[in-house]
Amino acid sequence: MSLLELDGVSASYGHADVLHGVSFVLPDNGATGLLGANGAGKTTTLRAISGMVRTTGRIVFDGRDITGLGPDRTAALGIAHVPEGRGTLGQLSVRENLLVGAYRRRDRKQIAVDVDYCLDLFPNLRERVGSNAAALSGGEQQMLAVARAFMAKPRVMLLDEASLGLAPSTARRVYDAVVRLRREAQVAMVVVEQNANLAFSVVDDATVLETGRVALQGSSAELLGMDAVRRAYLGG
Amino acid sequence: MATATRPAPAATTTPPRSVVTRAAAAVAGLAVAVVLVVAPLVSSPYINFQLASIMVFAVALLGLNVIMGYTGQVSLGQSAFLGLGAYITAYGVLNDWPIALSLLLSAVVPAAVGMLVALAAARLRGLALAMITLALPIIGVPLARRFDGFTGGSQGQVVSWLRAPESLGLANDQWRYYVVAVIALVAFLLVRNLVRGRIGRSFAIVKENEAVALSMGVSPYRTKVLAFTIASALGGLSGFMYLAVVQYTSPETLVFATSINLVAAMVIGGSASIVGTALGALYYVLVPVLAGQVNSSRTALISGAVLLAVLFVLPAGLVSLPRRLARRRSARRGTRTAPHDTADDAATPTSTDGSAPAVPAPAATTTDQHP
Amino acid sequence: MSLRFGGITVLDDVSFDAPRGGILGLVGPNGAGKTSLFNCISGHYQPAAGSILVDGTETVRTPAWRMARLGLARTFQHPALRLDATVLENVLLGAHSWLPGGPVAWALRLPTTRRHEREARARALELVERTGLGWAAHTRADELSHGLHKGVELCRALLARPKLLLLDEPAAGLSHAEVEQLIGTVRAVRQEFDLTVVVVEHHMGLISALTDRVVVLDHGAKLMEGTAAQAQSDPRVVEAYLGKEVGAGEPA
Amino acid sequence: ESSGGLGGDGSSPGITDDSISIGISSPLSGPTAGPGSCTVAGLAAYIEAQNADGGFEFGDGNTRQVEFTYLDDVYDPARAVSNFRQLTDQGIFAYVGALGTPTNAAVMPIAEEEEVPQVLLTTGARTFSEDQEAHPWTTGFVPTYATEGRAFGELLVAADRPITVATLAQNDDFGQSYLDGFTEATEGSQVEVVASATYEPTDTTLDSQVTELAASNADVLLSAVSVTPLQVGVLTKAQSLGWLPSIFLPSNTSTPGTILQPGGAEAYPAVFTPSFSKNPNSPAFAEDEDVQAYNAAFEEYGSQIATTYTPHCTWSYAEGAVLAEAFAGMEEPTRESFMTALRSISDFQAPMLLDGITVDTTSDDEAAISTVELVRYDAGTGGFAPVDGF
Amino acid sequence: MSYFVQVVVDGLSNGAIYAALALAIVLVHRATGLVNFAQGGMAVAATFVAFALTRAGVPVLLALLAAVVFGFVLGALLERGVMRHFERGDPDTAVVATIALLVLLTGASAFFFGYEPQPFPSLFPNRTFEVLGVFVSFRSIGTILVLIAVMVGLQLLFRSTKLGLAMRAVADNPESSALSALPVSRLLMIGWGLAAGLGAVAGVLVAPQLFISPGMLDFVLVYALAAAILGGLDSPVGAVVAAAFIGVAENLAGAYLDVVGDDLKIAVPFVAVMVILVVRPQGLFGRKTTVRV
Ligand SMILES: Nc1ncnc2c1ncn2[C@@H]1O[C@H](COP(=O)(O)OP(=O)(O)OP(=O)(O)O)[C@@H](O)[C@H]1O
Ligand SMILES: Nc1ncnc2c1ncn2[C@@H]1O[C@H](COP(=O)(O)OP(=O)(O)OP(=O)(O)O)[C@@H](O)[C@H]1O
Ligand SMILES: [Mg+2]
Ligand SMILES: [Mg+2]
Repeated sequence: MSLLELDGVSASYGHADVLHGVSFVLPDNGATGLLGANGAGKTTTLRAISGMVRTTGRIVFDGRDITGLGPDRTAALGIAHVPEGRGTLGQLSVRENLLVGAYRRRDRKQIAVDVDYCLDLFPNLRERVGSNAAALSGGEQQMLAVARAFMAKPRVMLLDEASLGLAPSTARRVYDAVVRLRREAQVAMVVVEQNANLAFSVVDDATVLETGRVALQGSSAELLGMDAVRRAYLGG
Repeated sequence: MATATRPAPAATTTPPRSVVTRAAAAVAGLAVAVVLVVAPLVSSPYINFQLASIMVFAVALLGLNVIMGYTGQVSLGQSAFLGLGAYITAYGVLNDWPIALSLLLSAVVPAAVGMLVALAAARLRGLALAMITLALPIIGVPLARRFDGFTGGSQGQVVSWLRAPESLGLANDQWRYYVVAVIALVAFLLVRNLVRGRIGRSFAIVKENEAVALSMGVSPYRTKVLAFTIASALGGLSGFMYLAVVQYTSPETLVFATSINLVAAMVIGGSASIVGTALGALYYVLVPVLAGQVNSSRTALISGAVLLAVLFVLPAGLVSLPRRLARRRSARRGTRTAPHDTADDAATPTSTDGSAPAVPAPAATTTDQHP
Repeated sequence: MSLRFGGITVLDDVSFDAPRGGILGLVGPNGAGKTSLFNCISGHYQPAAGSILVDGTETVRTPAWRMARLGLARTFQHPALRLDATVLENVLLGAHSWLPGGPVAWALRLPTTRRHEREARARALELVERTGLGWAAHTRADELSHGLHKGVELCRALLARPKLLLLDEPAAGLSHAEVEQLIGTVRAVRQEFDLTVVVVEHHMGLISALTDRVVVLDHGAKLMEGTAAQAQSDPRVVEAYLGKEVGAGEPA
Repeated sequence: ESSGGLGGDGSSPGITDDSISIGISSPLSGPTAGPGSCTVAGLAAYIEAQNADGGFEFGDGNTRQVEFTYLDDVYDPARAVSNFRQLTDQGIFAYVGALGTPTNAAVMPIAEEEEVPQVLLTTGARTFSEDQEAHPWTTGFVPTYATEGRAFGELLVAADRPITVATLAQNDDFGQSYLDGFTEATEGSQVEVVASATYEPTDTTLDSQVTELAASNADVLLSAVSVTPLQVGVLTKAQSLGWLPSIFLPSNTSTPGTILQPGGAEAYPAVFTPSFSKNPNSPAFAEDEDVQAYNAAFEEYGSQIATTYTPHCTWSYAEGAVLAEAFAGMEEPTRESFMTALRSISDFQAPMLLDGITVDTTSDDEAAISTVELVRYDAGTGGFAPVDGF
Repeated sequence: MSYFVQVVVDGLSNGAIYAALALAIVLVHRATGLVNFAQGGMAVAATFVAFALTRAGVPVLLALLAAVVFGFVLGALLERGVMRHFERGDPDTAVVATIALLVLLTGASAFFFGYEPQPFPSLFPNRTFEVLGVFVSFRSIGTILVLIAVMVGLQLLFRSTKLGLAMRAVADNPESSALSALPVSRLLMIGWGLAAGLGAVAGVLVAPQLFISPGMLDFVLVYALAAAILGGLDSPVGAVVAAAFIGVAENLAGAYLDVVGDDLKIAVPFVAVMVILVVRPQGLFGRKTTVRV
C-alpha cells in the first residue's frame, strides 16, 4: 500500500517553473530520501506535497488526491512539514510553539506527555522553555521546528534539512528519534538531507533530483553503489 | 568542481536593462518631458492648476517615499512639514524676503525640525515611530492656531505672489507651473540619484534588516535620521510649492487626514519607486476630481472604492502596471496550463509568491549561463 | 569575556586569540554561544564584561556599524538578504563601508562617485563569478534556493574588503561537493586578501580541512583549544559535541 | 485678460438666452459634511423647484433655467481652489453659497482677480462681508458671528444689572468673532466675563472645559460651540455639575430636535438663541406655506444630497430666493449687472426667514442678513418663543 | 480638591472612550498583526445598525446585540472578501487597504444616514450622582465597567485559550502556523469578526456621548491608536491604562497648565506618549519583540 504518491508533479513560483514531472512513491511506514544539489528542487518538492506552491500533476495521500490543497489542509490530514530554515513562531514561547504543534489533537493528557518527551529529547529546549523562539540559537530553533512536527503526531513527516545547523551529536539524536517514531508510531517520512550519511542511515530508497527532474531513483544500497552518487554526496 | 550536480537555474533572470527597454524608457521620458513643457502653454488655467498641484504633491510624496518606501519607516506626519514649509514661505513673502531665501528656508527649517524629531525617535521602529510622526500634525494644528502672528491663525493667510514677470509673456498660472515644475524636477533628479547608489542601498537594508545593516557598516540610526531629514526637507519644499500654487495656507493645510491620504497615494503609486511617486501624485490630485465628475455627494464612497480597486488589481502600485501587462501577455503566449486560482485559497501560495506582481517578467531562458 | 541576557549567562569568561592571517574554527554544541560570541565581536551584542581587541584596539564599546569600517565583515547563520533585490544589488551593499561620499555627493552624482560605483560593481561581479554565482548576478534573491543565499552572503562580506572575516556556519545546507568548493574559495580569498578568518561550523570535514586551530565552546565556556584533530579526539569534546559514534555524521 | 470680461456677444460666461449656470463647492464628505451638504441641498431644492416651475425671470426679459453644479471640497482649501477653478473652467456664471471659512478665504483672491461673483456665502466670518469696497465680488449671506454675539450682548446690557458670564468658544475665527461681537456690545456695562475657555473642533468632549467654567458659577453661559455633539455635551455636563446658568447658543447649534431636547435644555432657566429662519420640522410651522413649499421641494430635490437636517438647509433655500431676486434685477447678461442687482436688494422677505428678518444687501460691511431675532426655547411647545428681555 | 478630582474623573470618562476603540485595535493587531485604520469605520457601521433598530423601537440592549452580530459578520466578510487579498503582500499595502475600507465604510454609512451627528440612546441611565462634591455619570461608570469586562475577557482569550494561542500564532507567522494545521484563513476571519464585534460594543458605548455620525470615531481613532501603541499594542490592559492616562493627562493639562490652555492641551498627552516611547519603545505593557541576528 502506498501512503504518498507523486505522479508527474510540476511546480512553479510565479512564472518560474521549477519542478518538471517528479514522481515517486512512499509506502506505508516507508522512508524515502530526496537528494540533489542546491536549487535542484528538493525543497520545492516538499512544498508541493504540503501545498505551499502552485502544483500540477497528481499527489495522492492515503488514497486521496491532495493536489492543490493548502498547507493547513494537508497538515490536518496528517502531513507534518519541517520547513527549511527557521520554521518557528518567533514571538511565541518554546512551550507555546509545541502546543501550537499539537493544535489538531484533543488528547490533552497525552499532549503534556509528548511535550515532556520533546523537552527530554532536546534538553536545550527545556532550559529555554519560557523564552521566545526568536531568542533561541539557530540550532535550537531547528530542534524546536522538529519537535513541533513531532507534536502533531503526523502520519508522514517531510523533513527539509532537519539537521541544518545542528551539532553532530544532536543531528544524530534527531534522526534516532525519527527512526524510533517510524518504528513505534508507524510514521512515514520524506527526508531531504545534505548530510548524506545521515540520510542514508534512515531511508530505504531515494530520488536524486537535477534541475527539477528525477535523475536517478533506487534503493539506498543501489545508490550507494554508484560512483557518481558517492562522489557528489559522500565525497568517497 | 561540482559541475555534475550544479543546478541549471530554473529561476527567471532579469539582465541589466536591455538596450531596447532603455531606449523605450528614454523615448517615453522624452515624450513626457515634451508634454510637460508644452501642455501649460495650450491649457486652461484650471488644467495648469491641476498640473502644478500634481507637482506639489509629487514632491511631498517623494519625501514620504524616501522615509517610508525606501527606508521602511512609517511616517504619518508628512502633512506637518508641508504646512510648515507653506507657513515659512508665507511669512517670507509677507515680510518681503527674497524668494530664494524663502525657498531655502522652506526646506531647511522643516529639515531641521524633522532631524530633531528623528534624533529623538529614530531608535524606534515600526509603530512606535509611526506614533511619534502622527503626533506632529495633531500638535501642529493647534500650534498653528496659537501663533497667529506668524500663521494668520485659523483664518489662514492669503498670499498673492509669484506673478509672471512681464517680459516673459506668460500668464500667472503658467509661470507658477513652470516654477514648481523646475523645483519638482530638481528634487526628483536628486532623489533618483540618491536612491540608486550607496545611500540608496543603505536605506534599503535598513528597511530589510537592521542587523545586517549594522554588520555592513550602515548605522540604522543615522540612516533613519538622514532619511527623515530628507523627507522633511522635501515636505517643506512642497509647502513652498503649495503656497506658490494655492496662494493660501491655513491650519487645514497640515491636518492629519492629509498625511493619511499621502500615505495611501504613495502606496498606490508604488512604494520605493521614483516613477511610482509621480503616479501617486497623479492619483492624489485626480481621483477627487474624477469622483466629483461621477457624483459629488458620494465622493467618499467613490474614492474608497477606487482606492480599493487599484490595490486589488495592482498591489504593488500603479508603477507595476506595465510589468503586469507584460506578464499577462507572456502568460497568454505561454503554453502552461492555467494555475489554479490562488486568490481564493489564501493559504496556498508562499509568501514570496503572494506578491506575484513583484516578480519580473521572465526573460529569455538562462540555463546556459554558467560553466 | 561574558554575556548575559536576563538571568541567562550565554558566555562565561571566554578568552582566545585568532592569529593574523590564520583561520580559526569555533565549534561547540547548539546554544553554546558561538553566534553570540560573533555578535559580541561584531558589536551587535554588548558583553557584560571582558574585552575584545581587533588589531590591538579595544572594540567593545564600538558600535557595530563602525566595526565594519574597521575591517570586520561577517555572514549570518540564517542568511539575511534583501529578497526583492538582485544578487548583485545585495552584494554591492558590502561596498558600503569603503565607498566614499555622503548623501550630497551621491545625490549630485559627482564624477568621483560614479567612478567608485563602477569600480564596486566590477568587483562585485568578479566575486560573484568566482563563487560560481555569476549566472545569477541579475536574479532576484527570492528566486534562489537556500543554499545559494549562503554564497551571496559570502560575496557580500568579501566585497567589504575585510581584514577579519567571521563566517557563521557557511556550509550549512550545502552538499558535499559544494562544501569542497566552499573550502577552496575560502582558502583562496584568505590568501589573496590576507584575511583573518573565524569560522563557526558543525561540518567537521570543513573544520578539519580549513582551520589551523579550533576553539571548542560548551555552555558559554571554553572547553578546549587545539588543532582540529586534537579536538576530535578529545573525550570531553566527543561527549559534549560529537556524540558517541565519532564523526557519525561525517564521511568515513 | 480675466474671464470677467465679456463674451463675444457682450454677455459673461455661463449665461445664454435660456440658461445660466452657477456652481458651489462645499464639504460634502468629512466632519463638516452635515452643514456642507445642506448648503448644497437647500439651494438645489429651491433652484430645481423653480426650474421645474418654468425657470427664473431675469431683468432682461428672458426666462432662464439655472444649471446648478456642486463639488465636494472636504473643507480643504486646496481642493476648494481646485473646484473653483474647475467650475470657472466649465464656465459657471457665479459661485454661490459655499460653506467654510478657510475654503472661501482661499478662493476669494482668485474670484476677485478673475472677477467671478463669489456670493451669498454660508459663512458668518467677517472677512467676506466687511469692506466690500475692497473685494467687490464677494459677499456673505448669513449674519456674521459677530452679529449674533452682539445681539446677545445687547440683550444682557439692556437688563441693566450686574451679570456674570462664562464663555466657551471654538478656538478659531468662529469662536473669536462671537466673542468679539459680544465684547463690543458689553463694553463698559455691568456685564462681566468671569471665566472663559476654548476648545478645538476635534475634541471628543468638552467636559473639562465645562467643569472649569462651572467653577465660576456664572449667571450666564455663552456657548459658542458649533459642533452638535459637543454642544449637547455642554448642556448635559453643566447640568450634571449642578450648574444651571442661562444659556446662549449660536444659531447653527440650537435645533430643538437634535440639540436642545437631547441636551435637556428644559432644565435651564432660559436658553436663548439668535434665529432668523424657520425650522421646517417644528410643529409651530407645520401650517406655514413657506415651510410646506420648502418641504416639498426638499423632498424632491434636496434629500438625495443631504440626508440629515441642519439649519443650513433652510438658509441656503432662502439664498435661492435671494438669487432669484438678483436675477430679476439683472438688466444685462453680465456678471457686473448681476453684482449690481445682487447688491441692491433691500427689505426682501425671503422664504423660510422669520417674519421681521429681511435681506438687505446694500450695506458695504454687512452680510445679506444682518439682523437676528433673539428667541427663547420653549420646552412646552418644543419650539421658540420671542424674547422680551433678560 | 474636589475640582481636581472632578477633572480627573472627567479625564477618566474621556479615557474610556479612547479605550473602547483601543481595545479593538489591540484585538485585531494580536489576531492579524495589522494596524487597522478601518476599525472605527466598522464600529460606526455596526453602531448605525443599532441606531436604525432603536429608532424602530427596539430596546438598546437588543440593538446592541444585533450590532455585535452584524459587526462580527461584517468584519469576517471584509477579511474574507478584501483583506485576505493583501495578507501575504507588503504590509504597507495592507494598511492602505484598511484606509480604503475606512473611506468606503464612512461613505456607505453616510449614504444611508447622512453626515450630521444624531442623538443615540444610552444603554445606561442618563443621570449623574454626587460623591464628595464630585459628579459622576452612570454612563461613564457603566462604560468603564463594560470596558474592564472586555479587557479581562481579551486577556483571558489570549493568555489561556487555545483559540487565543492559535490567533497569536497566525499573527506571528501564518505560513508556519499553517504547517501545524491551524486553519489560518478561518482564524483571521474570526479575528476580524471579533474585532468588529468589539467595535460595535465600543460604538454603542460612546455614541450617546459623541452622537452617531459616519465620522464619529475619526478623531477618537487617533487617541485610540496612541493609547494602543503606548499600552504596548498587544496588551489589553496596557491599552486601557494608556487610554486612561491620556484622558487624564489631557484634562489636567487643560485645567492646570495655563501656558498650555485648552487649545494645546492635546499636545500634552501626545508629547508624553512620545517621550515614554523614546524611553520604552515597546510601550508600557508591551513585550519587546525578540529580534536576533
Ligand atoms: N520564490 C521563488 N521564485 C522563483 N524561483 C524560486 C523560488 N524559490 C526557489 N526557486 C528556484 O527553484 C529552484 C529549486 O529550489 P529549491 O529551493 O527547491 O532547491 P533545493 O533543492 O531545496 O536547494 P537547496 O539545497 O539550496 O535548499 C531553484 O533553482 C530556485 O532558484
Ligand atoms: N538576544 C538573545 N536573547 C535571549 N537569549 C539569547 C539571545 N541571543 C542568544 N541567546 C541565548 O544564548 C544561547 C547561545 O546562543 P548562540 O546563538 O550563541 O548559540 P550557538 O552556539 O550559535 O548555537 P547554534 O550552533 O545552535 O547556532 C542560546 O541559548 C540562546 O537562546
Ligand atoms: Mg532546499
Ligand atoms: Mg549559531
